[in-house]
Amino acid sequence: MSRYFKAEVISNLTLNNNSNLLTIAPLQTIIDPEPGQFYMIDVGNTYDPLLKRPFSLFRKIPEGIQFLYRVIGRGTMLMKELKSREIINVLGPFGNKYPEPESDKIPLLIAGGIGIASLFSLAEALSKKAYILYGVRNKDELLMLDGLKGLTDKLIISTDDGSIGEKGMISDVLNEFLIHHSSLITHYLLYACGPKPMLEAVSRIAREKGVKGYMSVEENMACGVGACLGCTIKTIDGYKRVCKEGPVFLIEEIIW
Amino acid sequence: MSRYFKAEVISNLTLNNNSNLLTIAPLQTIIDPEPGQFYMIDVGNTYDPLLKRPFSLFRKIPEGIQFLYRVIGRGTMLMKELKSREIINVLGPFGNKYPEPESDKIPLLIAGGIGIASLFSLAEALSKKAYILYGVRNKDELLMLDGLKGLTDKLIISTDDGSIGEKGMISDVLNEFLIHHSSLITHYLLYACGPKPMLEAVSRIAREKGVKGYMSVEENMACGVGACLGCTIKTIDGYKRVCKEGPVFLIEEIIW
Amino acid sequence: MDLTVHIGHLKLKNPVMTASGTFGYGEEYSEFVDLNQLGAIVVKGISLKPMEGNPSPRICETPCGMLNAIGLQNVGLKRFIKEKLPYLRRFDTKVIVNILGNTMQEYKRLSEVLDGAGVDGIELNVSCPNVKKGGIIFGTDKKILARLIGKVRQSVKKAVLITKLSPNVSNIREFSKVAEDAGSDALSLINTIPAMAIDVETRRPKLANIIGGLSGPAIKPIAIRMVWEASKAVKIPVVGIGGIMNAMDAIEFMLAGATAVEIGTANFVNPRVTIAIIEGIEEYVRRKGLHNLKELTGGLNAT
Amino acid sequence: MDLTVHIGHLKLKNPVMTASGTFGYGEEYSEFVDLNQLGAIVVKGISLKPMEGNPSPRICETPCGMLNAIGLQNVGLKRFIKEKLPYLRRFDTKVIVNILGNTMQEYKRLSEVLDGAGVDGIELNVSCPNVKKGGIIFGTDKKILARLIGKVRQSVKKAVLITKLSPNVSNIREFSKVAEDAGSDALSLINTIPAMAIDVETRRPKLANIIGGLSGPAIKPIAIRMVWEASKAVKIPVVGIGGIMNAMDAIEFMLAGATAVEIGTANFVNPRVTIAIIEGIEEYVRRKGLHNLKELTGGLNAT
Ligand SMILES: Cc1cc2nc3c(=O)[nH]c(=O)nc-3n(C[C@H](O)[C@H](O)[C@H](O)COP(=O)(O)OP(=O)(O)OC[C@H]3O[C@@H](n4cnc5c(N)ncnc54)[C@H](O)[C@@H]3O)c2cc1C
Ligand SMILES: Cc1cc2nc3c(=O)[nH]c(=O)nc-3n(C[C@H](O)[C@H](O)[C@H](O)COP(=O)(O)OP(=O)(O)OC[C@H]3O[C@@H](n4cnc5c(N)ncnc54)[C@H](O)[C@@H]3O)c2cc1C
Ligand SMILES: Cc1cc2nc3c(=O)[nH]c(=O)nc-3n(C[C@H](O)[C@H](O)[C@H](O)COP(=O)(O)O)c2cc1C
Ligand SMILES: Cc1cc2nc3c(=O)[nH]c(=O)nc-3n(C[C@H](O)[C@H](O)[C@H](O)COP(=O)(O)O)c2cc1C
Ligand code: FES
Ligand code: FES
Repeated sequence: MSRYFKAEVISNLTLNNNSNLLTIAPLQTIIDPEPGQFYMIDVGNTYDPLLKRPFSLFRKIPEGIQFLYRVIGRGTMLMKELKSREIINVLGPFGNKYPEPESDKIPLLIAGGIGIASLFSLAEALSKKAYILYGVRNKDELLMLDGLKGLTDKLIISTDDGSIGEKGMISDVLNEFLIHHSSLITHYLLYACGPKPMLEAVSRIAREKGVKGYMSVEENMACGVGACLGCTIKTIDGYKRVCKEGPVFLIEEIIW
Repeated sequence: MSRYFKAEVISNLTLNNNSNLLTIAPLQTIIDPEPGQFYMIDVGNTYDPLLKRPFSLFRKIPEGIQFLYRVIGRGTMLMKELKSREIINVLGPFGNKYPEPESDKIPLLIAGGIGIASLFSLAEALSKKAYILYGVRNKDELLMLDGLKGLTDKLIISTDDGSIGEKGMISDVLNEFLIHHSSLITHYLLYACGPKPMLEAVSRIAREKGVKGYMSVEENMACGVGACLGCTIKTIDGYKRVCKEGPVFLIEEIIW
Repeated sequence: MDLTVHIGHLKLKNPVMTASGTFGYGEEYSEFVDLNQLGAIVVKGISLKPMEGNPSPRICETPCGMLNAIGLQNVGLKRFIKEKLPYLRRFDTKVIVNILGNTMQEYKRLSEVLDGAGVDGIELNVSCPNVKKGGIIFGTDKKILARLIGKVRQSVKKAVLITKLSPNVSNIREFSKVAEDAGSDALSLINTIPAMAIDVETRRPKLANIIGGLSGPAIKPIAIRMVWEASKAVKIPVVGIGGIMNAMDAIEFMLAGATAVEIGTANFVNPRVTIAIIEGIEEYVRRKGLHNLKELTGGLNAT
Repeated sequence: MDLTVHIGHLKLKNPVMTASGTFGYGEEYSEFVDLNQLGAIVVKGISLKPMEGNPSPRICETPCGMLNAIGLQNVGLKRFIKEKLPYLRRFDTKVIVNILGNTMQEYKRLSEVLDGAGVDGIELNVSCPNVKKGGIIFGTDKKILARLIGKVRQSVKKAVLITKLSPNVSNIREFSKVAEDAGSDALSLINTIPAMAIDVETRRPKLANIIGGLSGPAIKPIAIRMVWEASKAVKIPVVGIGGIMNAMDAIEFMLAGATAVEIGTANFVNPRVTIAIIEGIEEYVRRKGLHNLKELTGGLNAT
């Protein structure tokens, strides 16, 4: 069971104008991934692009592993071109995982945009217990809605343009939520994943309200195994590697 | 009618372990190519490889243009992966052409290996009149045999290992041929295309026997349009550009 | 939209020029590009006497780049003025001549004659890695460089004088300052970087000249860094060169400090790339709501 | 088959080493690579005191390459010897420590202690482009370089002393000669090339440090040229580094004059690449019917 394996592309579905769902079947037995962990994926077979790209586990299914990804640059554009039956090299699973909540906690999952990718499998593991706050730019960017509804009856959606759910940023929705449920505040445990600005906002809110929790952060990565020191973020104990000590960190340890 | 056009890949057939036949359909009206001319073809859509690759016109057919190519390096390996319906950028036709023989001449086409690619369409144009001397390493490397038989009843084949036709190099076959037909020597007109060593040998023989003729030569190319001066060969009048003054040169003007 | 830029007293309708040696004498690409649309055409390096250049192979490909050792094959000053210049003059674009000499005298003579012939600009090639004498030695010794530019300066009256710096130095700032102080109207960089490739099967160098100059996307990050350092060291305009394949690359150079750019190797990949880059810059300027290109040059937010 | 090579008095079972900073302290890749099979492991640059390194982003990708500005984050000399060295010692491979100081004293102290600790080799990093003081300034001034190496030489008794040269010089031959004369047992080159990239949408540099070091296939042709020039200028062995992605690249460096090679960025693309390269060299040596690697080093047929 190696963390460097070849996998066959089963499918690479276009979900909307900028998001895809990639399903791969490892050609050998692999290590079971945990929610929050990630893989390094070959997006092409030339030296341009050169480096593998990191993607969170979206779902582990019987056929293999799934990734939910947004096309934002050269690598993901090539990734979009992956055809079924192509063989790709994959590294992983890497990184820590989302710690399980103590029994007395109420998990609040806060996803911004493609951040839903890494929180989805956590929601699956938490089986119904979790609130899911999910913010996107607009209706069209909403991913896996049915799936999410199946995972919780406490799904709150927001869009920047109000095209569906509440209008505004998901961090504001979180703020409102905590104000309305202030009595239970010590029981909530946050799990956040999304773009930097959103994570910053969530950190601020968490500090103000004194709510504990975790967030999965992103940095450009080269090796994924802790060797290049390229993916560090500043924490209260100095720089830490997102690929090794992370990608999941305690909200209060991150210095923005 | 531009010499820079997009074309759709119709088919990309594997003929043997190292040769392919690529058929493309230009998406716009193009300039009619002449035997001996070549095109610059995109082998991929990243910067690695960066440059287009030069390939001779193999055949102009109603559906489009055909190229016969050997897989020898990174670019042609990627070219081998081209799938039908893919769109590629193509430059050409470039270079001069094989001049037509005067009516009193008997054309002798001498092809070494993939050199048959550029001589095939010449043979078509000469309609039956030509002798074709075609040398390959072994039986398996022989390409377009039926097609050639249809183009001439004077086809002489040689293989290094004698697995088909005469045993030995095609240049030796040429030498023998000229010795046996010495009476007609002044009537023969050579058209040669193939690897450098073969072309050198043919030049030597042509000089010795005082036979006139042409050869199509190769050099690494960047632009294909005469701008970079990267593809020059030494001639009796100094360096000349293979892509512009060539690829077809008088045998006697080339300095090896 | 206004894409004009100024290189010294020379006004270009847009910042996109062709890089010397990659666009022939213009004619070769006229079939693909309306030359009137180019900011300027920088022609193949010209020497006093015609040069026949290096033996083949002269070029080979490398990862995201290529090596060349053309050896400055060119028709020489006389034939250039007689045969090539008149053709270029028929177009509404600026003509900049890249020159290379073996001695200071040759550089002086070349610039004198070309200035007299009314070319719009002279680009001093003190950085050609592919010729035995001259070229790069002028570009890697500050004192010699200063004297060379000083000499040429006297004989260049009308044309704008651009010094094309060698990337093959430890401190590009110092050489930029030297070139400015010696009287250059502008700097252009980078030229190709001395490099080499070997065919492991034949054990032979891939270039007959053994060493050639590396160009293409591979060198862009090095070029961006040097343009940034150079433009901070001098007040004269800097022309950015090196691996520009599209409009975003060109804009990257301008943000780093370039006033204009030269497109080289990319012409081989796409003969119409210069036009595509001009259109791409226009689109970017519109999208970002900029008024002119001054808002781009040196616009890197490095704080 | 015999793939052994000698770097000074140090005997390697094969010429394939890992490049400093790209293989951590060995442990990070032990899951993918049997460290016993490597010719040597060159560990991340060590300084006297721990260094926390640069802010993020520290890396970004470029055409056929990448930029890094790690800023020499490392555990410092003490913790390296206490925590990292013992682990590496468990394997049957040579351990070479890359060191960087802000002053000559620091370099001297580092090499003294490491030599005492019994490391097999010390690689003087005089070419790190990513730290304010020290590093590259030692590598781009001949007099300072000579004095530095002379000082360190005195304190290195058992370990082999390798000087890792900066590519950021006009004349690598001169610096190679200086390093040889000053007492280096071997040279290694090249380090990354100072470079830069800008995000045109945000106008911000892609690295927080603005400038970083370029590595990967993009720089291979430059590295091959420098290894070729350096190896012709000195008698001591040269270790080739720069964009080696496979066995053919490694052999290209050896034909250019390298006795051994270091693999860097390629480890990120394929964590098992070092083993693949060793096997590929073996296959090549067998196919070509060579008896040992001496027949490869400098075997370029340049005539
Ligand atoms: C641990 C981890 C898990 C991730 N999981 C997912 C996921 O499940 N789904 C998904 O869509 N994306 C995920 N990402 C982000 C994804 O890796 C990047 O979007 C991708 O690498 C961009 O590659 P590109 O070549 O298309 O973009 P590039 O051309 O490389 O860059 C385009 C833009 O993307 C930015 N970028 C590049 N790499 C990263 C990165 N690692 N993180 C953030 N921005 C980056 C660049 O700075 C640039 O602005 C994850 C990142 C990390 C570190
Ligand atoms: C005018 C012209 C017409 C050609 N017509 C044909 C054709 O019809 N069919 C065909 O199979 N090939 C033809 N070639 C050769 C073809 O261009 C090369 O085989 C191809 O470019 C190799 O690309 P690569 O990336 O696979 O090889 P690379 O990885 O680029 O190089 C692999 C090997 O091929 C050699 N090589 C690279 N470019 C050339 C070149 N231009 N000529 C010769 N050797 C080269 C390299 O030196 C190296 O040894 C022609 C070449 C020219 C100049
Ligand atoms: C084939 C070729 C020929 C060149 N000839 C010259 C020349 O004659 N004079 C010169 O100053 N630069 C010459 N150059 C360098 C280019 O002008 C340019 O500086 C370099 O290629 C980097 O730009 P690029 O990466 O866009 O190609 C040449 C480059 C190439 C590829
Ligand atoms: C992420 C990273 C960190 C590096 N750290 C060091 C270092 O600490 N000391 C050093 O001498 N070189 C360092 N280097 C340079 C490499 O050792 C090597 O010289 C360079 O990357 C070129 O080789 P490559 O193209 O195979 O990567 C580093 C390179 C990278 C990519
Ligand atoms: S990606 Fe290399 S240390 Fe994290
Ligand atoms: S390939 Fe550029 S001149 Fe012939």
